[in-house]
Amino acid sequence: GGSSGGAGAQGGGAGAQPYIAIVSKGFQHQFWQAVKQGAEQEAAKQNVRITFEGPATEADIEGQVTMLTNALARQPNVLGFAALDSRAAAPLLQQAKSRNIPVVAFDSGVDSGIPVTTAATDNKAAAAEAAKHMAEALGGTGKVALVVHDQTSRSGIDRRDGFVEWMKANAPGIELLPPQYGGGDQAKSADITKSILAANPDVKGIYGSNEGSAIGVVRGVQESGRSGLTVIGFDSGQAQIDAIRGGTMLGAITQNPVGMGQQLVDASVKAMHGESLPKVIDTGFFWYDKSNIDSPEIKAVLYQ
Amino acid sequence: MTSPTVTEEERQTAPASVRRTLRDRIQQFLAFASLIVIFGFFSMVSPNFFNYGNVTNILFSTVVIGLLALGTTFVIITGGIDLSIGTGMALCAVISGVLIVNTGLPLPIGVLGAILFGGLLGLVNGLNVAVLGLPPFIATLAMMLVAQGLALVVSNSTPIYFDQTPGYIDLSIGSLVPGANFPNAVLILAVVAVLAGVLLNKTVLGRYTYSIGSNEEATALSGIDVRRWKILIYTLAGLFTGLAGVMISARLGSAQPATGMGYELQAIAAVVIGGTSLSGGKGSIVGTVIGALIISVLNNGLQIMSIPQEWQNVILGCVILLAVYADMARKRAR
Amino acid sequence: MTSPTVTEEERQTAPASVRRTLRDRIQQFLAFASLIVIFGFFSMVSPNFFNYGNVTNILFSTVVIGLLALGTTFVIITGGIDLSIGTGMALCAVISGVLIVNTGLPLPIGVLGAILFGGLLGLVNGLNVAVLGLPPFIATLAMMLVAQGLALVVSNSTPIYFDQTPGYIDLSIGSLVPGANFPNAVLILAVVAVLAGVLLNKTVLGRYTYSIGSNEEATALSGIDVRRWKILIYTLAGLFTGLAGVMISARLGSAQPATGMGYELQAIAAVVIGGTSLSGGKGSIVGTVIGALIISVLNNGLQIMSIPQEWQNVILGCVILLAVYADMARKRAR
Amino acid sequence: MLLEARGVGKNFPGVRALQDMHIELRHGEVLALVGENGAGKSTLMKLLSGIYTPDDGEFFLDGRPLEVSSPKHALEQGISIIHQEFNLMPDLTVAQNIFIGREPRSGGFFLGERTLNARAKELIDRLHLPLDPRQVVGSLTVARQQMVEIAKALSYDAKVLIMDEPTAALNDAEVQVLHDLIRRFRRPDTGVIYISHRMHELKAITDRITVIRDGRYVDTLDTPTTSMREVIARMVGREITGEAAPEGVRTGRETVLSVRGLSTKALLRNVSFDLQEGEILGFAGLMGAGRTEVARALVGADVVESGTIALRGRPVRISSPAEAAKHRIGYLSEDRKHLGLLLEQDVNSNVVLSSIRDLFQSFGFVRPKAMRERSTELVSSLRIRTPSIDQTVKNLSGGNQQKVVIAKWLVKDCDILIFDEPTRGIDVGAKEEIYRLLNELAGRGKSIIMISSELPEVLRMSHRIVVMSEGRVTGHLSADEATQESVMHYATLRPDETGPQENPDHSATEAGVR
Ligand SMILES: Nc1ncnc2c1ncn2[C@@H]1O[C@H](COP(=O)(O)OP(=O)(O)OP(=O)(O)O)[C@@H](O)[C@H]1O
Ligand SMILES: Nc1ncnc2c1ncn2[C@@H]1O[C@H](COP(=O)(O)OP(=O)(O)OP(=O)(O)O)[C@@H](O)[C@H]1O
Ligand SMILES: [Mg+2]
Ligand SMILES: [Mg+2]
Repeated sequence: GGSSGGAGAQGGGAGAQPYIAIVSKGFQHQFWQAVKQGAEQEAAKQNVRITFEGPATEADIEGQVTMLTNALARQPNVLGFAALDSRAAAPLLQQAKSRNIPVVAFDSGVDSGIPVTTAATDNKAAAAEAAKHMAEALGGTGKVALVVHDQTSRSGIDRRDGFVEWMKANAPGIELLPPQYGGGDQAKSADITKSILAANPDVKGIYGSNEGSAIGVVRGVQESGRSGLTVIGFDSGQAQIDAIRGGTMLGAITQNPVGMGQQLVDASVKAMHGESLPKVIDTGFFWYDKSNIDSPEIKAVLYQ
Repeated sequence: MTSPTVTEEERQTAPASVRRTLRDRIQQFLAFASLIVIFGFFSMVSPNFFNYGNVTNILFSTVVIGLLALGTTFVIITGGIDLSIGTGMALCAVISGVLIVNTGLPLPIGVLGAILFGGLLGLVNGLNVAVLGLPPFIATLAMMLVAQGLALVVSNSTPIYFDQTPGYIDLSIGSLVPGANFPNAVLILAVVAVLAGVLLNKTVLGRYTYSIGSNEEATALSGIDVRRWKILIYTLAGLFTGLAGVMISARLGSAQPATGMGYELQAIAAVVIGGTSLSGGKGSIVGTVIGALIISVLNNGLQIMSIPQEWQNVILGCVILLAVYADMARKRAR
Repeated sequence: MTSPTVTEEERQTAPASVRRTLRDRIQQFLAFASLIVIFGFFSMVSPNFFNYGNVTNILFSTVVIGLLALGTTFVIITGGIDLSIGTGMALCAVISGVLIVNTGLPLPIGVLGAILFGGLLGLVNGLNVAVLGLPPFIATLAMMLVAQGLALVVSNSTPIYFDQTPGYIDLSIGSLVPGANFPNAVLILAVVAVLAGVLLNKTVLGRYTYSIGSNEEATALSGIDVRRWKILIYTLAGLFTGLAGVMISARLGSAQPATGMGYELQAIAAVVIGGTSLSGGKGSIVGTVIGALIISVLNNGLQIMSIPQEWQNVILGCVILLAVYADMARKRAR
Repeated sequence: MLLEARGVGKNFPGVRALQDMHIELRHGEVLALVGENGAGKSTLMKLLSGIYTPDDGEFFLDGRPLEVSSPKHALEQGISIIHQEFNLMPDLTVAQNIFIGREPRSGGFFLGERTLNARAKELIDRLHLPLDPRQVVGSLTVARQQMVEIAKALSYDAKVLIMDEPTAALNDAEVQVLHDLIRRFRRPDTGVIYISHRMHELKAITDRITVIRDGRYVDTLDTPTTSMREVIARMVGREITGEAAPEGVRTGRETVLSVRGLSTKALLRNVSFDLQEGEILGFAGLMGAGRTEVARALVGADVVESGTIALRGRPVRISSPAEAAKHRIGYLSEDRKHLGLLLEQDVNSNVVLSSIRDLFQSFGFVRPKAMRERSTELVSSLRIRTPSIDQTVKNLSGGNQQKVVIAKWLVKDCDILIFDEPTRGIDVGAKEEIYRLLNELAGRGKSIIMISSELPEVLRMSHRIVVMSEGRVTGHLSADEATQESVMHYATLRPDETGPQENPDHSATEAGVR
């Protein structure tokens, strides 16, 4: 048990350095690691201390609420929060407010007036953008399948609904198969993709709604030995970037996770000093494919 | 905590049985020691750990796992296991939402309905185990999958919010003692734990729970209707699952159909850390409560200390090993 | 599939032992029947189910769970359990990445290193169980947490990509038979399953695995060094975990530190569906392979049929119940 | 007629356990049921207690047809049984075990624990049993567990009391206690069926003896007018002639095992003795004297606090049965169900278990054919009644299970064999075979420790006898010195009465053999 070496620096809220507690939706996945990285960069720049934590899965709402509780117990100056279910956290946010701890929301909105600002991507709009590129690539006709990471989380629902609604409204020739859910697990998403392909040999396009789902779709397509399919993904990561370069994937939507982390800390520092902030900070999303993947502005928002 | 003291004279004249009870009591106190050591450690290293607010937080975060663990203690003492408690809890939460929010039934009836629905799930488990003779692991694994699916089906894959019934939310985070900021959920856990203790130690049901786990065949040969009691015990565990469903949805203000997976492992871990044997026949409610507390104190303490998250699980694993080992070494030493 | 036939004469003159083997064989054939029924059902209702491509898919998707289940079959037959196989697999995948990608060791050495590292994890489990005497559930639960954390620590929470070593990826999706599009992973699973079968049925290790599970104390009193064999058996399970780590990272072209949780339950389910008893002493490799196949055929078939996903788990649960019940009823009927 | 069976038959797969069986129990009598191992005695009793249902035939209780659907049903109709194998809950206390299913309750659901213990105490006192109602049954010795079973059976207000080898685990003094209990139980409206392989007990307690063989009724004899020789002849179908004295007593042979000052935390104090080559060394003593504990400590199954063990003069440390086996020492436990057998496995696996690594493997691969050959050989040489070596051991009769345990240690070629109650539950015929076997082993130079609670057996087999009492060795007797009286004298000697013989310093390891 000589493993407690990481227990060094922490000293409650009493230290001279301002402290921002960030509770995110996840921790282990690349996307959240990129947000964390951005937040850490900005924190170093602004000379503040941060902690960044999140539950193991996006279904673990109680776990997140407990983390939030514990984060508040550490007496932070500001709280950064990406809600898995914003209403579940409402009492805690109320508590933060009554203790004069400003809350900065990120990644997705919080249904309440408490957060001073929200640094987020419009997931629905981003998914609609993906749908648009899919429809264009298929010339407006054909069967399209969706491999979604989750059926109950906000991001899963928005990225599914944004895609489906845009298609219904704008591409009558596209036939959508019922969405399948792979939990963001690459292997499971790959198996699902292969089943979809076996059951529907005439599928023309597949959409994967986050990194794990998108890479799973790519693996599934490769493993089934099919070619000529249009695959569109979400987020980045090396496997997806490679797939786009290699032509297995047409392109993907990426958010700007590093930028989101930076904006989050920046806004938090401002909130701490009582500066006024816009209600929403749009952290933006980008379509990238073979043509622009090496451009500086896209390179800046991708994580490997 | 005053440890019972006995003079040397008393000890020598006391009959063996009395001495044994005494020793048992001391030992349970010692089992408590692991918890105290961990607690003391965190209090020393972190200034934010030991204060009213945080101790309340710890107790509060024990509620759901604690309730599940209490129910499953009975099942495990019979030598069985219940994997369906996690997703079963989610399904019961959804049922509660359907009854109270969607159907508009009065709160007490909705709550009772959800708890009874949990009992129904347990009943099905009990029938599968006791009547069809399926291994408990399989029967409850199947129920785990079924409950997970049904929770999504029934809720249409969307959370059900209890915003319009603030009384429901108060079941968990409200405070009976005004101003004390002491959540009702903790009181409920305490009351239920006492009830469970009484049930296990003072009733026929409890006696047969141990008896079945100790030697099922012999129990049957002694003229006890083992089937019926097993069905009852699984049903009882289901009622706890139902209550846990109510408490988690009250805490979150919503019934979340996708949660629950993984809770079963945590609850079983709490039971086993508390000294209940998976092979049946042995166990206690006090132990389970201590086991659940050890887990939540560790989780809380590591988070409060801001240990890097990837290290938290590593430490958690090692401490669990140590705690259980210390407990066993002590028992062996006697 | 030709079922063995015996003339009435042969049956009467055959010695009891031969007759028993025959009956066993028929029964295993019957255990196979559940699988066949499910398979047949899907073939009938969905035109896209029964074809070379999809059957290959099913086999391929069985590989990882299958490997984990094979290793854990040994542990379960001793009456133990191994919860650390899921996250242990992720840790081994990361180790493989560190050795091959970060350190640049040659592929075979890296693969061997990852497998041996799995063995090391198993060894630690074995020591905790056999020497410290911890309950297997606790010892391996702790290892599950530790491995999960270490996978993140070692990989710095980033996947490690194998794109510079295409040979590694070919371990899984490459095809030895050129053009056949039959993935190597399935061949590896088949070879390993045969090895596991030989180990369990034909060697001293296998004998003692059953003996320990049947009655550990009696085995020890028969002069068998139970500790040593248990350590060996957990280590063996660890080697399978290591291989599973290699195979999943080869399939994904990357070592994903955050995966693994939940695989243990699926693997244990496969073992138990295959007729191995969690209380030890009984089980077979053939059963485990059938159990793993039942799970992946069901998953695949339900997806192929485009059953709404929330119903898939409900159906999966019910079919598992039925399959195990049918198997048990048959055994009882004999 | 209190209880009657007519034309009862019962088949198991591959076994015809009972065929056209009849039995008549009169009011107020003790009826013995005797037969070889596997004759069908336990099966008949299990039919009566509702564990199995008969294939043919009928039962009558007080002249009325009796159908028993479950164990509970049997108890309700006044049939109480002590089964051959224990049916106790090891995690519950004595009182809880005795009154399981009939706990004093308040409000129908809450336990009256104090009343329970009081009632148990009253019962135990009435029966004069040395039990504490609050002790956990799992921590009791086999003999005391047997007493719990007896107390439990007698606590039912039964008309018919069936005892399936109740004395197998008891020594003579305890058997006396049990017989007193039976005599007090016997009233004009009750009856007892008493199964035992100890022939001299039948004379003492029974009125009539029903003999069965191979699942069939043979004869019923009046005890007072029948000689045991006759009974045995009907049982086994031949005359049994056993020598009455130890065979081949040799002296002055090399000492193979020498134990000095062995003490354990729980019980043993300064136990010392020597074992010579080719010798049968008997261990006698009352229940709880510590004989089993000596054996367990010797083979490393229990922790030794102090003391030395030397093999052929060389000191050794034995910390586990596996190490003992390496030193060619084998221990055959008295508790066959929990410590001796893999109940769920077949005869073959059990027989070869301890010797796979020595005899039945090459390069780690087992040699099934060799194993089967050897098992088959032993099954026939020990006359184990089983349809085949593939039969699950659980399905064998109790006595045949015991033979399987013995077979296991015969396969393994040990130099020192410790037999703890080797003839427990074994029929007279088979007993002779085991005696012959022990003698033969000793004749081949093996050294044998034989622990037994049957004094006649100890006297007739042992070349020398070690007598224990309360964890200490109180006497060493040669074959010539040993008589019932001399053994009992030392067995009942309280250690504090042994005077100078006893060395109060437990750590002393040099204490010589007295
Ligand atoms: N459940 C069972 N399945 C198969 N065979 C059985 C079963 N129970 C008993 N037998 C067989 O029935 C026969 C009679 O057994 P039973 O136990 O009645 O003998 P017993 O007279 O009590 O012998 P012992 O003196 O050794 O206890 C034996 O051959 C035994 O192997
Ligand atoms: N598992 C145990 N836990 C506590 N006490 C035990 C245990 N096993 C044995 N004892 C105690 O040790 C003493 C010696 O028992 P042991 O079995 O060695 O005696 P024995 O001479 O072989 O007699 P028998 O076998 O006839 O009972 C008994 O008094 C018993 O109470
Ligand atoms: Mg019998
Ligand atoms: Mg003994």
